[in-house]
Amino acid sequence: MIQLFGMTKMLAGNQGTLSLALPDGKRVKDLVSVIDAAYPKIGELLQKKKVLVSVNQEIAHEDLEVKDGDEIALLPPFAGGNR
Amino acid sequence: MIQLFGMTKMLAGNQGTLSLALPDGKRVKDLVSVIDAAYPKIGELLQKKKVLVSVNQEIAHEDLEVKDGDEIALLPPFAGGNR
Amino acid sequence: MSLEHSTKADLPATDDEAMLVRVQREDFSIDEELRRVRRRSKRIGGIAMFLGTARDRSKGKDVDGITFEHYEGMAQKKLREIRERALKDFGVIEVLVLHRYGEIGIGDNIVLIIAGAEHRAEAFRACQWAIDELKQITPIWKLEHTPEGEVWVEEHP
Amino acid sequence: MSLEHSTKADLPATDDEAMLVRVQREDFSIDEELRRVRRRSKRIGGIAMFLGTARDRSKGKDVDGITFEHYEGMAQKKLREIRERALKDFGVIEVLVLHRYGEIGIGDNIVLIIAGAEHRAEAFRACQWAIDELKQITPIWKLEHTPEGEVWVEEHP
Repeated sequence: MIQLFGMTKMLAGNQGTLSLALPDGKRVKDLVSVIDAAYPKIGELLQKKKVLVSVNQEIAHEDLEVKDGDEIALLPPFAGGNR
Repeated sequence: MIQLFGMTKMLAGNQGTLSLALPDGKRVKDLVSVIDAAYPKIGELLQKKKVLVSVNQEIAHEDLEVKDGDEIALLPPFAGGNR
Repeated sequence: MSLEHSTKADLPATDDEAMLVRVQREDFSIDEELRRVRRRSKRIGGIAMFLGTARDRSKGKDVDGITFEHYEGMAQKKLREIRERALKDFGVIEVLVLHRYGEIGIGDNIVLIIAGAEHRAEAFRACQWAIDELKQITPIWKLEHTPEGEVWVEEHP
Repeated sequence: MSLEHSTKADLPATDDEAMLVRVQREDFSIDEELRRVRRRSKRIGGIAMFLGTARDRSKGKDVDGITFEHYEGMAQKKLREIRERALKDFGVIEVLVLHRYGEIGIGDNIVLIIAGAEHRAEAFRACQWAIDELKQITPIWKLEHTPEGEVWVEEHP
């Protein structure tokens, strides 16, 4: 289950979470591909690094391996940020 | 009448004001000489510019002419100052 | 008991410690939050504070109100990190970091940073660093309500 | 009536204006003083504050209490000048400057600066400048009560 915030909720059709199946041993970049296929608008923002992926409450590198039970979220630009 | 504050009050024997006669047309430096004669400890601080003279609530140059009715005070170093 | 900052590491972790970093819906009183910081040490002589409030205009548009959304857990974690780094890196005695979420009316409080130190220079440095850092790293999002509709804002200055 | 800062010069000089610069014996509430600043404009988004309090040590000596003496008239004049220059030079919307005199207990409030601006950078700059300037130019003197006696202090950091 992937938590959504801010604009990504709207782009996912106003849902607060995404349920996407990801085989074991996959990485953040594989997750991005799966999201891209299902929600291309979110996928585009992920590719551009406008939306970041967090794993266990830390912003994750695309090569990080995602494990079962990890807490995953999509983070659009923060209110105060300038990235 | 000259208003005293802080340490200058103690140096004048715990009085809050000095009454010194100063002829008309005199300057701040003449006032300093008169004080120096009567209260040498204050005079020394005035010479060293540790204590400043204010005239009408502004710090005064030694050449400023003092007029009848001017509000005069001796200002020891301020609580927050670093002069 | 003396609560000097030099012995702060030995203090029991009380409710107080959790109260020094919060994300909450409710409004807050600055006097009350100041008390939490000041009671930590009588060595505090300079306290710098930043209070962020909701402006009625943003980038030339009227704003009627704001909704803040946060990532529960991660937001608190980042604010705790900010407090700890401010304490460690800036020589301050105590730091409080507080952010509201939910509906915020124009003029209302949004965010509060309090940094208490012996002297003002450290307090200002820590406070300014903390609010800058908060705006960089804290997963909080802002939906502005304008006469033309609602907009997720990517940054607020 | 809109109290935008762009029209502030047109505001009638109310009691409020005098309340924004004060030298007083009584303690103050930061929440109450903040209200005076905030009510001037809904354009305020960042408020920087400095609160100076009485430390229990000064230059390695214990301090039991402090007495502040001020030059009535000139002290207020200098604080008014500080407020006006901060408003003019730093692009802030409102500034409050408040200093206590008389007996101050350890931990108690001494001085408060509040600077409200659209954005935080200006607010911090104005606030920090104002407290630095206050300590340079305001005729206020500080008598520290220590176990060894009373000392007029030439500077407090």
